[in-house]
Amino acid sequence: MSEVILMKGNEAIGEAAIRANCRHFFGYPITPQTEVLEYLARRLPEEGGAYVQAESEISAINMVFGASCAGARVMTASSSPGISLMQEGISYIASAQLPAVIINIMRGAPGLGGIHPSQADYFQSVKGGGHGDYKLIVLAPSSVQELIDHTMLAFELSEKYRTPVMVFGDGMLGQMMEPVVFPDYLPPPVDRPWATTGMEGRGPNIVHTLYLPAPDLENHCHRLFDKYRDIEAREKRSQEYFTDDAEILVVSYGIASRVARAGVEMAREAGIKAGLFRPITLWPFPDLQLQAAAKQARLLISAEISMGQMIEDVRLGIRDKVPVKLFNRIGLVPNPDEIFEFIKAEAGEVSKIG
Amino acid sequence: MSEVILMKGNEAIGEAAIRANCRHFFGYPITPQTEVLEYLARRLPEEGGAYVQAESEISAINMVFGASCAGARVMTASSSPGISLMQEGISYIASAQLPAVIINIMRGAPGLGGIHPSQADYFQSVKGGGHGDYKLIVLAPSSVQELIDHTMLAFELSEKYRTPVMVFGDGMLGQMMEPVVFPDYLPPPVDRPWATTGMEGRGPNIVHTLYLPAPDLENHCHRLFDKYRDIEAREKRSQEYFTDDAEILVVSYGIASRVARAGVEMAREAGIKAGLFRPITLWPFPDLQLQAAAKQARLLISAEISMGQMIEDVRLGIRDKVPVKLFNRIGLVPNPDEIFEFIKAEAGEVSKIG
Amino acid sequence: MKRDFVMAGFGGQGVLSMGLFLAYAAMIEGKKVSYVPSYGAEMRGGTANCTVTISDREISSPVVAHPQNVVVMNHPSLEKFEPMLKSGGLLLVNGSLVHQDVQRNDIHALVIPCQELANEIGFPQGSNMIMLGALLELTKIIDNNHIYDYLVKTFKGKYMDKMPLNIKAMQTGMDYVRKRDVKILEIA
Amino acid sequence: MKRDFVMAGFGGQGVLSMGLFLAYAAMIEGKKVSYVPSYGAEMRGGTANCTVTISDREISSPVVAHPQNVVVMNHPSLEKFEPMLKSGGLLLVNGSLVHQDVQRNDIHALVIPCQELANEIGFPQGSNMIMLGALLELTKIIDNNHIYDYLVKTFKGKYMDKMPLNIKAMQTGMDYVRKRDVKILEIA
Amino acid sequence: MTRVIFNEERCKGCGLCIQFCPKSIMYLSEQRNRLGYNYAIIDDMAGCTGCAICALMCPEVIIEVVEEAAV
Amino acid sequence: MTRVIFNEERCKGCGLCIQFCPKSIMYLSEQRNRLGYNYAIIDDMAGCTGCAICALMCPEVIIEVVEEAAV
Amino acid sequence: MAKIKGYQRPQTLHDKPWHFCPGCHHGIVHRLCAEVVEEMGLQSQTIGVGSVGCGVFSYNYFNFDGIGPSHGRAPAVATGVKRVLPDKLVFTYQGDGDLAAIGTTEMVHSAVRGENITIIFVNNTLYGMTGGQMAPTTLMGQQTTTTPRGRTREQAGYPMKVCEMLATMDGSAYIARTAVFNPAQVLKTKKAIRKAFETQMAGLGFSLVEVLSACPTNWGMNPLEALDHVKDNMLPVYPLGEFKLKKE
Amino acid sequence: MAKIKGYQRPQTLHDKPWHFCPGCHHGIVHRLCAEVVEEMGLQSQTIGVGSVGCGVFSYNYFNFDGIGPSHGRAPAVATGVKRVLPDKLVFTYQGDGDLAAIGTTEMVHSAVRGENITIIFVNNTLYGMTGGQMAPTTLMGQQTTTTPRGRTREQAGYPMKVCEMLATMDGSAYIARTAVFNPAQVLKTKKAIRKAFETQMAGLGFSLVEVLSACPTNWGMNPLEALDHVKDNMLPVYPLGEFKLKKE
Ligand SMILES: Cc1ncc(C[n+]2csc(CCOP(=O)(O)OP(=O)(O)O)c2C)c(N)n1
Ligand SMILES: Cc1ncc(C[n+]2csc(CCOP(=O)(O)OP(=O)(O)O)c2C)c(N)n1
Ligand code: SF4
Ligand code: SF4
Ligand code: SF4
Ligand code: SF4
Ligand code: SF4
Ligand code: SF4
Ligand SMILES: [Mg+2]
Ligand SMILES: [Mg+2]
Repeated sequence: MSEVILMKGNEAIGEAAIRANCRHFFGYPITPQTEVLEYLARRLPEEGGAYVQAESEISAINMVFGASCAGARVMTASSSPGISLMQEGISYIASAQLPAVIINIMRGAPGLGGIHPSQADYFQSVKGGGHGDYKLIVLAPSSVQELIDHTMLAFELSEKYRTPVMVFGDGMLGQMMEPVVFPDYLPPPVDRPWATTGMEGRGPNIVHTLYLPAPDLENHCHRLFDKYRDIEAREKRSQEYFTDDAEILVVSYGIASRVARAGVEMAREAGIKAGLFRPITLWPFPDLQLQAAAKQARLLISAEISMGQMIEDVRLGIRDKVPVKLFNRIGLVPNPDEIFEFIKAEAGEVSKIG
Repeated sequence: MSEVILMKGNEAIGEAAIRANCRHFFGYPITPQTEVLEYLARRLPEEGGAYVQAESEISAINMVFGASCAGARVMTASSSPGISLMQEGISYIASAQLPAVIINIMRGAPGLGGIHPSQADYFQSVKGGGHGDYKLIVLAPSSVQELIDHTMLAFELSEKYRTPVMVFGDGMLGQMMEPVVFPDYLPPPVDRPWATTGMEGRGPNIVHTLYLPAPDLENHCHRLFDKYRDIEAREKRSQEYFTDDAEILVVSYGIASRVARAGVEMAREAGIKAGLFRPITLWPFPDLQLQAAAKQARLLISAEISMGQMIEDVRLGIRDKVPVKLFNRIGLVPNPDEIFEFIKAEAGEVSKIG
Repeated sequence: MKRDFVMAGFGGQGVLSMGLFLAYAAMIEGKKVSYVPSYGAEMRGGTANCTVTISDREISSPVVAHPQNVVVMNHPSLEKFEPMLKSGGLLLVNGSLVHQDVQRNDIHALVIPCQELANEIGFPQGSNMIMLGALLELTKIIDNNHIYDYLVKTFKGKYMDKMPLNIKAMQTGMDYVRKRDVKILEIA
Repeated sequence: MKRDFVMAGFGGQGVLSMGLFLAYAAMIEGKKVSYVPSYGAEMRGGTANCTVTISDREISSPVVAHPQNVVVMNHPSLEKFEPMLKSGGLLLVNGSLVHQDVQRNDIHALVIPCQELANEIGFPQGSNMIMLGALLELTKIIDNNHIYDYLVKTFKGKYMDKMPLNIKAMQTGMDYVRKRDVKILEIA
Repeated sequence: MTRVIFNEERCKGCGLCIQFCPKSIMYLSEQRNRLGYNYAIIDDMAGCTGCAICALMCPEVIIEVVEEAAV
Repeated sequence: MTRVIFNEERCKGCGLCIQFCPKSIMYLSEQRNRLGYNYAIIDDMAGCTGCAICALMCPEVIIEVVEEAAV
Repeated sequence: MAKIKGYQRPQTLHDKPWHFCPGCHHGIVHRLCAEVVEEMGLQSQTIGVGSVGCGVFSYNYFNFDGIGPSHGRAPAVATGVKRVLPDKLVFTYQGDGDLAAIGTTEMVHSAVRGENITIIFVNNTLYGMTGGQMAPTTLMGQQTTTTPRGRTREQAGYPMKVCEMLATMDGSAYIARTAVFNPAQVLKTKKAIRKAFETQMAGLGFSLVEVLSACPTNWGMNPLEALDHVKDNMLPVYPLGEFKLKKE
Repeated sequence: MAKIKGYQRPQTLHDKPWHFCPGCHHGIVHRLCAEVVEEMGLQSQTIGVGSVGCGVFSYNYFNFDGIGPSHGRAPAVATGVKRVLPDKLVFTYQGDGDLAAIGTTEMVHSAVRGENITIIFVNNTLYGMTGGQMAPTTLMGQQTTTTPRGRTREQAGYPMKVCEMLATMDGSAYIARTAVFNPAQVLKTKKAIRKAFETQMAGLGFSLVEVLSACPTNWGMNPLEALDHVKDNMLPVYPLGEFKLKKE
C-alpha cells in the first residue's frame, strides 16, 4: 500500500474514504467537488458499498443523518452553495451527536460566485452556519496527501467524539494532482450501541434533537459543550516553519499556506525574519500554539483567500497582544511573490517602528 | 397614529411592515414566529398587497429574492431552523445587493431544539451562515416597541445600502405583549433603476451573482466590502445605562439586555458600580462605543442566551484590554436575580484583585 | 410601584385571558405593562401560564424570578409556582380542581372554589372570571369602576353577549374574597 | 532544482495530457511534482491550461507567478501567458494555429508547426505530442529513454493502439527542435 | 363474557367510542378526570358483545376488551 | 433571390444545417475558423430555395436568410 | 367488517399518555402502525422515522427504534437508514405540511428512486402543530389562520393530490388513500398499511398510505363533527382507493 | 411544415457568441424563446429567470430583463417577480437537474398554486454543466459519470416524468413535451412555447414546456448521432404531446 501514485485531490478524498472503510456516500454534483462523487460512484459498488446520488444537498445531508443513525460510517461532499443548503442538517447532526464526515471543496462566493478556489466559508463552518449552539471540527489540509490523511482522520475524530467533522478543501486542492501514499485501511466501524438498527435483543434506541422542557435543552447544550471543551483540550493541531525567531509571523491555512510558505522562504532568503504558522484544525483553533509561535513576533499577517475571516480567530488567539494585518486575494490562490512583497513592505514598517 | 395599544411582538412586526409600506411577504409557519405570517395573511390583502405562503423557507427566501428583483419592498420571517434553510438564499441576496428584510424570532437549538427563547443564532447571522464573503446588518430590538422601530429601520437601511437586514428577535419578544405606538408610515419604495421590471424605455436590467473570471469576483467582493466599511462607519448603534463610572460592564442585547438592565439596577442598589452596554446593531458591532463605555471597566460580562457567541465580538471590540466573562442561560430568559448574583460575585473578585 | 403576577392553569382555562385583561386595564390606566405568555402551539394539552408586570416606570425585566402574586387554576401549576412565590406574596388557588394543600406559611394563600361559584351563577365557563374578580379585589391594582369598559376594550368587542355574565362572575369573585378574612397584600 | 511549466490551449488540444505526462514521468523518476489544471467544467469552450512544478525538494507553492517554461497551443494562450513568462524563460508556440509574432526578446521563443508535422507523419491528432517532444528535448527534464514506459504508466494502458503513433509524434517534435538553433534553457 | 376496560384517567372524552358502539351502551361521565375531561363509561357491561369497535376507534388506545372466563 | 448568410467565425461545425437542408447544398469547409471548427458553407447559392430550414436548426443562430431584390 | 374478539394495546406501543388533542386521528394512525408492526412480527426489525408536526413524538410512543429528523426530510433520512439496513422495515410518519410542502422533493425522489421505504401520510389539510395554517392540501374555501377568508385559487391554487401525483412515478409500488372516520375505514387503513409494509418487505419499491385525518382543534370542530367533515368535505376532493399496486 | 421566407436573428437575442458546445440544443431553445417573445411583442414586458446549468448565461443572451437565481429555485424567484408584476411575462429556463432534482419542491408548488408563470424545461437526461452526472431523467441503462455501469433500478430507480406528474395538478393550465431533433419538431416546440406564454398572459395559471434536448458533449456523441438518440431512445420513455390544456 505504500506505492506512490499521482492523484487528483478529489479522487484522493474518494479513495481515502474507501480506505477508511466508509461504505456509504450521499452527494450531489457541484464543481469543483464533483470528482469525489464520480470516483465513489465507481468505487463504492466494487467494495460492496452504496453510492446514492441525492436529489439535492439537503437530501444528501439528511441521508447522511439517516445512515449515521443506522450505524454506518458515512460521508458527503459538496462545495460552498451546497454546504449552505446543508446548514440545517449539520445543526441536527451535531445536536444528535452523530458521527459524519462532510467535505467542503470551497469555491468563489457569495451567491453563485464562481468555481475558483476560495476560503470564504471559514465563518460558516468554524463559527457556525447553522442555528444554535454547536461546533464542527474543521480540518484544513494543504496538499493532496493531507486531503487523504485528514479525510481518514475526520472519520476517526467524528467517531471518537460522535460529532460531525468537516474537511476544508478548495477548488485548487480538489483539482490538482500530487504524488500520494495511502495509509493502511482503518478498521470498520465498531458497534454503536446507540444506533437505530432495530431493537433485536435490547430496548428501543432513539436518535432525536428535540428538548422541549427548557432545562433539558440547557443540559443538552452543556453536555455538548463539555465535549467541545474536551476536544479543545486535545485536538488543536498546527504546523510551524521558521517560527523560532520570526518577527513577522504569517498565519495561513490550506492551499494559501502553501504559497505563504513559499513567500516566507523568499523572505528568509532576503534576510527577513519571517515565519509561518499553519492552523491544521480551524476549530478548535490552535491558539496556545499560536501564542508560543508568536513569542518573538512584532506583526502577524493573516493570509487568506477571503475578505478577512480567520483574522478574527488570529486576533482572539493572540489576545490582541501583537498587531494583525490581513493579506488576501479573492477568486484565486495568490502567488508567492505577492506574499513576499507584502512581507517585505511590512518588514520595512516593522523595523521603522522597532 | 400616536395611540398607545397593547400588542404582541409578532403582530407588531407585521403591522410595522404594513406601516413601512411593505406590500409583499413570503413565509412559512414556524413557532414562535407564526403570528407574523398570520397577521400579514389577514392584513396584506386589506392593503392591496400579497401574502404568499411559501412551501418552505427555501422557497420563501427565493420568492423574496424575486420580489426584490422586481422592485418591491419585501419581507420574510422565520425562526432558527428555518433561517438555516435560508442561508444559501441570503448569500445570494447579499451578493446581488438586493434590499430585503428578514425576521428571525430565534428559538432553542441546535437541531429541532425547542420553542424556547434563544439567542444562539448570533454566529450564524452576525458572522455569516451562508457561503462566501458577505455581511448582514443585524438589528437587536429588546422590546415590542423596538420590534416595530427596528423593522421599519430595517427597511430603510436595506434600501439605503441595497443589502439584506436581519431583525433578531426571540420567542419571548415575539410572544409577549407591551404597549406600543406606531410611527408614521414610511413612503413607498422609490423607483429602483436596476430592478427587473421589464425593459420599457431602457436596456435590459440583469440581477445575478455569477462572476466567472476571477478578477471580476475579486472586484465584486471589494465593492461589497467598500459598502460594508461604509456601513461600519455610519451605522453602529448601541445604548448605555450607568456606564460613566461602571467598573463592571455587562454587555447584553435583545431580550437578555432587559433582564441584564434589571440586574444592573439591583447591583447599583447594592452599591456595586455596574453598568450595561447594549449593542443595537450586532453587525456592525459597536466596538468604538464599547471601548468608550468601558473606560472605567475592570471586568466585562457578556450576558447572552447562548453558549458564548457575542463574547467573541466583545473581546475583539475591547481589544482584549479588559477581561471578559460569560454569563448565560439556555432555553430560557434568565431572571434579573441570577444576573445580579453573578455581578455581585464578580464584584467581589474584582475588588479582591483591585 | 411595581407589581407582578403569574397566572397558570390548563390550556383552555382562560388564564391567558385573565392576564391579558390585567395588562390591558393597567395600560389604559396609564401604567407601563408587560405581558409574557408561555407559548406552546407545538405542544398540545400542556399547561399555560403568563406573567404580567405593571409599573409606574419603564419595565426592565418582563420576567420575574419570584412573583408577588400567583394564581393557580390546576394542580401542576400549584406544584410549579408555589415555591417561586415571593415571601409575603399572594397565592390564589382554584379549589375546584386543586385538592392539595398549600405548603408555605410565609405567604398569603386563599383557596377559591371557582367552578362551584361559577355554577352557582349559571355560568360554568366563568371560573377564570371568578378568579380574576378575587385577584382584583385583593390587589386593588385596577380601578374597579371601569371594569366593564376595560373588558370591552381588551376583547375588542368580542363576546359582547357574554359580557354581563363575565361581569357577574368577576363580581362574584370579588364578593367571595371580601367575605373572607384575607389580609390585603403588602409587598415587601 | 525546481522547474515549472505552463501549457495552454483550447480544451481538446491535449494540453492537460501533456502536463499530466510531465508530472507522471517526473514522479516516476523520483521527483516531487505538482500538477494544477485550470478547471472549468461549468464553462464550455474556454481555454484550458495547467501548471506543472517539478522539484527535488518538497514543493511549497503549486502556483507560479512567472513560469520558467510556457507552451501555447492557440492564440489566446499566447496573449495571456507571454507576458507572464520569466525573463530568460522558454516559450514554445504552436505555429499551426498561432499566427502572431512573439513580442518579448528577453526570452527564448520557438515556433513549431505542430499540425503540419503531425499531418506529415499521418497522425493529425498528434499536435500535442509533437509539442511535448519539443519541450522534452529542449528542457531535458525527463530521461528520454523511458518515455514509452512513462506514457503507458501515465495513461494506465489506455490508448495502447495509439502508443506507437504518439511516440512517433514525440520523436518528430524532438527532431524538429534538434534541427533548429535554440539555446538550451538556462534558468535564472 | 367480555369486559371493556377503560383507562379513565387518560380518556379525553372525544366520544368516538360512544359514537360507534353498536350497542349504544357507552356515554360520557358527568365527572371530570384529572386531565379535566368528562370520560367515557359503560354501566351495562352485560350488553357488550365484545366487538371491540370502541377500542378500534379510540384515539388514545386506552380501551382494552378482554374475555373473562364465565365464573 | 434569397441569400443565406453565415457568420462563419461563430460556426461550431455541428452540421445540423447541412443535415436538414432539403437541397443538400451545404457542407463543412475543410478550413477551420478562429474557434478551431470546420465551418458550414454553401457554394451553389442558386440552388437555395430560401426555405430557412438551415436557420431553423442552427443552434448558434448565425444563419440569416435574406431576400435580395433581383437586380 | 370483521369482528374482533378482545382487544389489547400492542407491545409495539409504550403504555404512556400522549399529547394529542381529544379526537385527533393521529392517535388512531399511530396505533394502526404499531399493530401492523406487531402482527408482522417486526418489532425488533423496524426503524420508525418521525417528522415535525403533531406526530413529532412518535419515537416516544412506538416501542421500537425511532428517529426524529428535521422538518420534511424524513424520506431522505429513511433512505439513509434503508441503504445501510436493506432488510429492515423502515417507515416514515409525516403530516401534510411535512410531506407535501417542505418535504416535496424528498418525497418525490424517494418515489423516483423506487426507494424501498414506506411513508405513512397523515393528511389533515393544515399545519396542526403550529396552530392551524394553510397546507398545500387545504380545501378550497377552507378557513385557516393564514387563509382567514378561506383558501382561494388566486392566492394559493388548489389542493395537492399526493397519491395521484406519486402514482405517475415508475418507482412507486403501492400507493393508497384511506380514512379513519368510521370502524370500517379504520380496518381498511390497517390493511393498506399492512400491504405497504409487505410491499416493502418484498422489495418491490416505494409505498405510501395517505390517511385522511381530522384535526378537531384547528378545524374548530368537536371530534364527531370532524368525522363528518372528513366524510363530507374531504372525500370528494381526495377519493379513497388504491392508486398503484405493483405485484412485481 | 410552413415555409419561412427569410430569417433574421430576433431583436430579443443579443448578437454575441455563446458558450454552448457544438450541436447543443440549448441554442435552439434559447432562440425559440426569444422569437416568441418578439413575435408576441413582449420584449419590454418580459422578465426571464435563468437557472444554474448550461443555461446559466441566458440573461447575457436574451435582450430583455433577466435574473440569475440559485440552483433549482427559479420557480420561487419567478413567483416573487410575478406577484409584484402580475401583468408581465415571467418565465424560467431550467435544465432537468435544476428543475427535476434540486428544484422539485419549487416546481411542484408553482403548479399547486397555479402560479401564473411559465417554465421552459430543457431535458437532456443529465447534468450538462457539471460534466455529465446522472439526473432524475437519465434513461435506464444510460451511462453517465455517476452511473458508470448505466442507470439501474436498484441504485437510482426510474426516469422521472415531469409532464405526466404535473398534469395531475389542478393548478397546471398548459403542460406539453416537445423536441427539436428535426425542423418539424422545432416548429412544434415554438408553437408550444407560444401557447404556454399565451396561457400565462391570459391568466390561466401554471404552464410548462419540456423540450427533449441533446447534450452531445456528455453523451459522447456527435451532434447528428445525438439527434437520433433523442428520437430513438428518449421518445419511447418521454412521449411528446400536450398533457394539459386549460381553455377556461
Ligand atoms: C425548518 C422548519 N420549518 C418549520 C417548522 C415548524 N413546523 C413544525 S410542525 C410544522 C407543520 C406541521 O404540519 P403537518 O406536517 O401537516 O403536521 P400536523 O401537525 O398537521 O400533523 C411546521 C411548519 C420546523 N420545525 N422546521
Ligand atoms: C446548490 C448548488 N448545487 C449544485 C450546483 C452545481 N450545479 C451547477 S449546474 C448543475 C446541474 C445542471 O444540470 P441541468 O439542470 O440538467 O442543466 P444542463 O447543464 O444539463 O443544461 C449543478 C448540479 C450549484 N451551482 N448549486
Ligand atoms: S366492545 Fe363493542 S359492544 Fe362492547 S362497548 Fe365496545 S363497542 Fe360497545
Ligand atoms: S374514544 Fe377513547 S378517548 Fe375518546 S371518549 Fe372513548 S375512551 Fe375516551
Ligand atoms: S434556406 Fe433552405 S435551401 Fe437554402 S441553404 Fe438553407 S436549408 Fe438549404
Ligand atoms: S447549424 Fe449553425 S453552427 Fe451548426 S454547422 Fe450549421 S451554421 Fe454552423
Ligand atoms: S392540533 Fe390537530 S393534529 Fe395536532 S394533536 Fe391537535 S387535533 Fe391532532
Ligand atoms: S455540456 Fe451538453 S448541455 Fe452543456 S452546452 Fe455542452 S452540449 Fe450543451
Ligand atoms: Mg397536517
Ligand atoms: Mg440537464
